[in-house]
Amino acid sequence: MRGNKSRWLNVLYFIMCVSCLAYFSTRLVFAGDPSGTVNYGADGSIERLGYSINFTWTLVAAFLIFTMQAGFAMLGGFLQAKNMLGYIAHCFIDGTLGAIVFWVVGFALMFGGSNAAPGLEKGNAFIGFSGFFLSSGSYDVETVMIWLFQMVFATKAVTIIAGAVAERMKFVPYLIYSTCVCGVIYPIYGHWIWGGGWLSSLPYGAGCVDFSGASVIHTVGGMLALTGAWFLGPRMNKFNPDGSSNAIPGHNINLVVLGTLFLAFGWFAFNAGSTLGATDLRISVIAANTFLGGAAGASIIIFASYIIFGYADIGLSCNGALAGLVGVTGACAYIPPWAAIAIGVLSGLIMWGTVIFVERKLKVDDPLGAVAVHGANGIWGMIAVGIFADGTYGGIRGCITGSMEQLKAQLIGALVAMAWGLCTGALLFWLLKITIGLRVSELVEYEGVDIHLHGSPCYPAQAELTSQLDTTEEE
Amino acid sequence: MRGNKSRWLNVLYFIMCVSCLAYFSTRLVFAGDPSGTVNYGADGSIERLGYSINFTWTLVAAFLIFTMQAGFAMLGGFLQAKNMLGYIAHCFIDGTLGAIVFWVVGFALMFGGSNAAPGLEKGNAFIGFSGFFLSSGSYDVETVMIWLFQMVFATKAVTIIAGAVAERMKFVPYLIYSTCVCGVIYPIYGHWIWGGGWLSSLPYGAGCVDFSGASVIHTVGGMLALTGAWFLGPRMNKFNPDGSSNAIPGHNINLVVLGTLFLAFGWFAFNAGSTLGATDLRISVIAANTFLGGAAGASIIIFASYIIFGYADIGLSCNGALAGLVGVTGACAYIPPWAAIAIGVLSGLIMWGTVIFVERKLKVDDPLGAVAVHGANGIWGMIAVGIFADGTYGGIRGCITGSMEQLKAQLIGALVAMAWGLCTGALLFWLLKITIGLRVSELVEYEGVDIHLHGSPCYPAQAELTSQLDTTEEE
Amino acid sequence: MRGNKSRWLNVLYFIMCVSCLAYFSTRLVFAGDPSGTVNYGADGSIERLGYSINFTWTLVAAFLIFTMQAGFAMLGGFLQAKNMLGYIAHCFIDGTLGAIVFWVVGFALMFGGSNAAPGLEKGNAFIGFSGFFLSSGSYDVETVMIWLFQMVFATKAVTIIAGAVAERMKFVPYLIYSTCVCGVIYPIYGHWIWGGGWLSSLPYGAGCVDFSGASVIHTVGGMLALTGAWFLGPRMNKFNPDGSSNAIPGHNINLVVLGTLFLAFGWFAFNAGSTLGATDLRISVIAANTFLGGAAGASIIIFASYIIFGYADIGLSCNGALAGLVGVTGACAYIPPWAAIAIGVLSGLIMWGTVIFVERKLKVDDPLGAVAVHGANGIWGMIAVGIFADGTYGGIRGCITGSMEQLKAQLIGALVAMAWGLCTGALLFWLLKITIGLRVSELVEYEGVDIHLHGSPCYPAQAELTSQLDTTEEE
Amino acid sequence: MKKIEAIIRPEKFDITKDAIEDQGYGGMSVSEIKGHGNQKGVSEIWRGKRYRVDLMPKIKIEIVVSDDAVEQVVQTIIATSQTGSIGDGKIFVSDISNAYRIRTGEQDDAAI
Amino acid sequence: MKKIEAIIRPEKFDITKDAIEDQGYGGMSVSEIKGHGNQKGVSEIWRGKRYRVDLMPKIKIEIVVSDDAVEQVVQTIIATSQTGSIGDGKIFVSDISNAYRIRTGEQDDAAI
Amino acid sequence: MKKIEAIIRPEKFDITKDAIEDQGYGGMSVSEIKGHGNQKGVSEIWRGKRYRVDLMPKIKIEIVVSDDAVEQVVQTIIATSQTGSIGDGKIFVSDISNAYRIRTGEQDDAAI
Ligand SMILES: Nc1ncnc2c1ncn2[C@@H]1O[C@H](COP(=O)(O)OP(=O)(O)O)[C@@H](O)[C@H]1O
Ligand SMILES: Nc1ncnc2c1ncn2[C@@H]1O[C@H](COP(=O)(O)OP(=O)(O)O)[C@@H](O)[C@H]1O
Ligand SMILES: Nc1ncnc2c1ncn2[C@@H]1O[C@H](COP(=O)(O)OP(=O)(O)O)[C@@H](O)[C@H]1O
Repeated sequence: MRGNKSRWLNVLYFIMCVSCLAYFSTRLVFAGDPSGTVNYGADGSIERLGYSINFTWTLVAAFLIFTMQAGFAMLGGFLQAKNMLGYIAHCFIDGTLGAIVFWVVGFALMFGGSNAAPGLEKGNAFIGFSGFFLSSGSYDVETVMIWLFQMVFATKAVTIIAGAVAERMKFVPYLIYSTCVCGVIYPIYGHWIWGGGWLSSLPYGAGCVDFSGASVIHTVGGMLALTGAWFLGPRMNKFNPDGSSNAIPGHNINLVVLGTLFLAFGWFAFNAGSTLGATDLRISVIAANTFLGGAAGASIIIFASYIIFGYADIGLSCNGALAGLVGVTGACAYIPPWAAIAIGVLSGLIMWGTVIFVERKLKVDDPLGAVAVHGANGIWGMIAVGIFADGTYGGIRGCITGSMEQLKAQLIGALVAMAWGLCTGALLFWLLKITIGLRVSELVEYEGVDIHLHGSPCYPAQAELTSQLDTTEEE
Repeated sequence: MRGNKSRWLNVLYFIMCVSCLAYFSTRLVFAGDPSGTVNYGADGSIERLGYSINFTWTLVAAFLIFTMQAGFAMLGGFLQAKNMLGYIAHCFIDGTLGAIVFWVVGFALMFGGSNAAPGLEKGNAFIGFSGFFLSSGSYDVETVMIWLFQMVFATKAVTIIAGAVAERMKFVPYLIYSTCVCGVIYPIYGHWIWGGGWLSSLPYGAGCVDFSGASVIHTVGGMLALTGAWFLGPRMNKFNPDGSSNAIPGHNINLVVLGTLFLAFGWFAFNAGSTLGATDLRISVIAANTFLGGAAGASIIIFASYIIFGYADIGLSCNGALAGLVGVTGACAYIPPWAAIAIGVLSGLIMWGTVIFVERKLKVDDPLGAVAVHGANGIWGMIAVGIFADGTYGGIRGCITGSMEQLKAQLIGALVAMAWGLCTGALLFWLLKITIGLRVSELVEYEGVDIHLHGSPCYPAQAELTSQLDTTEEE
Repeated sequence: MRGNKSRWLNVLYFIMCVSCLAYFSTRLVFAGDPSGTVNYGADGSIERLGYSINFTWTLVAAFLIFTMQAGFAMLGGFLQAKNMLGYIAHCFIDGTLGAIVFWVVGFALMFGGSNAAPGLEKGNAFIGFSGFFLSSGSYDVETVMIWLFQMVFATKAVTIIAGAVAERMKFVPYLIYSTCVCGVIYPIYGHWIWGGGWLSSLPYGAGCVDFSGASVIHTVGGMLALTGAWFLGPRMNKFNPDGSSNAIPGHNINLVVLGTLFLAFGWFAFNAGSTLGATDLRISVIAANTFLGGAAGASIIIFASYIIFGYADIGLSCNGALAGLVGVTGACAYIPPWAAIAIGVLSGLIMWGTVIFVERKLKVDDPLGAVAVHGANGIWGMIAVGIFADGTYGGIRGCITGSMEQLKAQLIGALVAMAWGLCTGALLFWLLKITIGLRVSELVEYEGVDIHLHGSPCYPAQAELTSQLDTTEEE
Repeated sequence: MKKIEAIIRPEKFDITKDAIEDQGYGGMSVSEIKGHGNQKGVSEIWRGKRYRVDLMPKIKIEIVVSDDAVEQVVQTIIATSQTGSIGDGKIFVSDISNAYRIRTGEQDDAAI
Repeated sequence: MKKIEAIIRPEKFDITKDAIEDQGYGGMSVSEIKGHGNQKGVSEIWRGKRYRVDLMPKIKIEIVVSDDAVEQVVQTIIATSQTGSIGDGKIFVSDISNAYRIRTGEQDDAAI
Repeated sequence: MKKIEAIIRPEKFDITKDAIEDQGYGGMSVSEIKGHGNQKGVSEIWRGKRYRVDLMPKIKIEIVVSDDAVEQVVQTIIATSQTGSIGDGKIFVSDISNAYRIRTGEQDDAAI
């Protein structure tokens, strides 16, 4: 009964995927001349050795970034135990199904035409269209390497939204939404900035610059999260009839702290890896700035919450750390360490302000603070490039060097990201809402999505009592 | 009273170990000319630089693979809380004691005669016999590096079995079994494939090829797991008198998802590191294939379980991801991405089929699904090489290029692995069963192995009530 | 009411920090000629390529070491659930605020005058004084890289002490203590050994040698932990009036095992990274020795506890693993594998002995065993260099080569570390005790520091009952 | 004095509690239990296998009131926590021979 | 009507529950408690130190039945959950003055 | 026989239990409950937001004793667990019509 309609939609969706895969696969088997093998060890030129160092660096960075998926899953400690499985299922699906979607279509839309690697020749300033399925020309070690690095980025962007729609979203709409974001929405904006698109060639400063995703990942992700949470509506009991809101405590702050630490760990590679090369020694400054930004964001919240509440609020401070990390993501390569700290401190405060703003003014319920952490700080991160870049790297010069040009480019980039995220998000969630519906029934929400959508509580009871439960097999 | 006999066996076992170590150690102190120092930084040749890049790559890969030990421990979320400590104790011991055993004897049996590094000269097609204790000739930076890389592989192989015998095995037999697998059973088969043994020089195709352990680790491990679970018998209440079986829910699915993510993380390094070199740029294709295989395995189970049950079963989907990862382990270097997806999808389905087969037909109780995930998919992974290898790497050509030769070599390799695993496993567990016994008493099983074998529950009660418990010191 | 005084102290402390930062920041903005950009990819010399390999190695090592912060946090499974948040808050703050403190002052005191990188010119044999804020001259990719690597070391050292003072310390004194250790106490001793200070040029053997921190991190940290635990006094109910002590079980041994595994993972990078270069191929021996030491420490405790208690005590065995890792930290580069095992076995036993000694003789309550694991084994690790170094690396020759010189230098280093740790620790904790007080009130201790200092339990109740709790917003 | 033990659905606890408090009976003790009456249980899945859970979580509220208040409290509980489907729960009433308030040592009705 | 409170070993809960149900008394409420009677507790170790746990986990079953069924239920429980060693538990029987079924509002014996 | 149900502060459980045992009443059953009497609850914060928790954790001790021991046990509990501030708890006494020791099948006072 429950979810029967969605079940068939799922079947449909699944058959569609499979047949589309099958069609292409057959074509691929017979694709000519796969060029997937290069070994630079045998041949001794310095260029090739330098190339393989950079190659390895990017690959290792991709591996390390992957641990962020675990970090995101751990943030679920902020949620109620009865919905935990639903949230980590979303994270898990974003990371697995998302990889396949990005392989099929996302990568081609994003990097086609960028000429970043073999097989990515076709594309224009608005969209790319080569590299689908990593087939024929793009079945090359370099292209595959870049795909892997970009894939872990893309799946992170999708996962941001999982936190905002947690505890109340239906399963099939989430699948569809996740596919669309990873396959279309994220890659198109990404193309504009990183794939050789129009934003990167704005006539101000060095064009719109986003070192490792302040706008591409965080602003777009945060805006999608906002629309998602908006269309879904608040969780049961979140807002009182008089408009005031209630705290809905999570179940495991320890897990949140660990998740934040693993995210910070991945973030090192996330930012430093974005040079795509280890011979670019700026990586040390990038890594140090990344961490200082996060540390500053965390520290300011510790102090602020202690002064305001008399308690050092660790959960909020974890959000502060993430806010700081998001805040320096765009600028980390272009700034000196002291600027990273300044950005981090402001990020922490912006995060807290936005949490209050979203809840009190917008009346939107964002359980994990995705809008505050990623959305608001993504925008701030873009602006920060225009302010703090000191001109020592890549020639990017912000206000502190006396030039306002770069700031203009950054503001345009940030505004376009906001507009893109809000518009596509609104369209997508509105379509889903009027067709199959977004939200689980009240009963499901009351009893938790875990047992209703995933068939089992996340933490099946194991006390003396229930381990004795008479369990009988059926069908 | 309880376990007094085993205690003395343990003492005996311990004294044996110590005296054997002491004997060799004294010899080692006086071993001549340790050659353990090389620094390639000072001398500037390109070959040496290339060498140190590859050296570092393999070492870093070994570090990352080590996190899989934590991943395996987390899979214990599938078990009942009362036996959790018993399982993670096994994982922990496999990783620590196993390293020592592999240092003493396993490495020498596996790589002696391979000439892969200094000090590994002696050995024949069936067994190696040099490199014990990494002493004299094998105390060399290169040999030690390979040892470290192989050690993390070996300890993973042993840990596979821990999942199948969980919740009911005695402690001392586990110690003995773990020592034997890590010291003898695994290395000997490994020698045949990787140590220059007879399987690698079969006269079909390129000889039996196993890129990073589909047969060596997963098939052998899975078969040992099957014999172990068979000889131990099912857990209490698993099967009803009428032959039907019951579900025994675990205690923490969140932990399982995290474990799967950490395993996937380690798997990147596991497979890509197996090139033993970063100048071999195929590493990017390997890493991408690895992940796509896992992603496909996870996704197919999400869809299938949703269609069949109306629930997206996340626990099973984690198993699907692992199945996909195991499935591509053998072939990851030789195939294009689309083939990795095909292999992953089939792996997921094979896993589910095997879970049902093992439980319904064999009536064997395998709590973590080690047989289905590792055993069945290890075999499938070997066969997949023979089917999907596209000839772009190492000259390995599978059926899709029109040649059946490689498939023959792979089938022989897989069959030998099965036979080896089943025979040695049966012998070992049978010997243990008739001598000291394999299984804990019924009372211990009822109350959980944690308090009986390890003296403490894994999660000592901490609610308001029990933190007030009057605890008094004794002896 | 509660903590109002501390709150204002905190405000004061905060204002002080901010104004000091602001003062310097303004100076920094106008600092001339930042030299923070170098790209060795474009220029093809072998030296530069070799340099960038080593650069990358150290940076990646720093990333991996960072996961130890998560590992330390997980050790909190040894504590009571009601104080878990307090402990992980300490770990989290050590890692974030500590980074900022080390950036402001610690790094300059430690490496000023070492000339290890640009901008570190000023300093003498006792203290360094250049490199504050990584500003002007020290805003260089190499200096920043070394800062990052040393920063993760420093924050680990501070975190050691968190375990000894857990479950009963006030928040503001912890902040102050953490700042002092990270900013002054640790860097000064570190300068003596690693920053070109007097201990490294002792006239015995090769001077006092500490490969990756047996004395700098572990001995000093362990001694500070001892003084901290001493001045705080034991936890409520720890000791009975008759002097006997009670066990206070923790809440999650699984978490402890995972933490130990993540610490071991980080330790690979911790020790092998200390070469600061991957072209120094000794890294493989270092990594292997590191792990063998830990494995030996864990195994010996498994056997010993099984023989003594009839139980394999996994919690204690995790401590054994850490003890082994600490024990080989000083010597890992200079010894052959068999010596690592010998050191590890002894470390495990020393750890257990010290646990008993600290509790029974000193009557000090050290909840996580920081003194036993880090303090005692740090000292043993220093001595081990003098005993087991075999002369194959760096020319360090211990007793087994027949020379007693090195042992003298090591003993001096260890004694100085003890004296420094005990004296500064006693001074610091005594000052804190007589001014703002160290210890929470009895009520807070009874009900747990989590709800009193951090405003929330670490695991907010989530059973069916409490998720229904009527939660109403206030203020 | 009587003790009223009401076993109700967890999802009804909130409004039931509020309703009781609105009538001025502040004191209550609440605990989690599992149980079944005529209820059949629900099915869950574990790694691809369906199984039946036949004890359902419930909330037990215990309120001690003076004899004349019993009826009112019982009717309030029935009114607020009834859904009309199986699993709604039971209320049991029993005698209490004495009550004490620990804080003051008061006895009997004064103590409730 | 009487309430039967049986405090039994957790490991006997399964068969006791089945035995009671076989006799047709479906309704019951179950909770976890800790307790001790003449039982001495067990020893556990914590990081190399032995300590004593003196409250043992037990299961409390509460069943309300009509007066004439009491003896049968009590004997069933004793028969199924007796092991003969210390720690087997206790059964207490007390009066219930009234019972209500929330779903229908029925009272007394009809409600059980 | 009477059943004494004492609802006390968790932090007083330890000494209360010891005091009762010192007087020779070994058997007891203990469980965790939540409740409120005249107590107002405490405030916690969740990610920068204060909220009120109005059911406080308590420990419920159930002891069945023979009629003449009731007063002594009740007074012991009051003496040891009184702090004088709100939240100290309540004690309820009720009749038990029969008791059985499962191990031996003994009945009535012999079974306690
Ligand atoms: N006879 C009984 N004795 C004790 N508890 C009971 C009894 N009958 C029912 N309960 C409790 O009441 C809960 C609800 O029972 P329910 O299935 O709603 O009864 P009904 O179907 O008769 O309305 C059960 O889960 C159980 O905890
Ligand atoms: N007088 C009592 N009042 C309340 N509960 C009791 C009493 N005596 C025993 N119990 C409960 O019964 C359980 C089992 O007691 P047990 O040790 O088996 O008693 P005995 O040794 O007298 O058979 C205890 O754990 C406790 O929960
Ligand atoms: N009338 C009652 N019925 C059931 N339990 C009660 C009642 N009154 C109080 N309690 C229980 O006693 C506990 C302590 O109450 P408390 O606030 O100390 O009462 P008082 O302020 O009257 O002394 C409460 O948490 C609740 O569990």
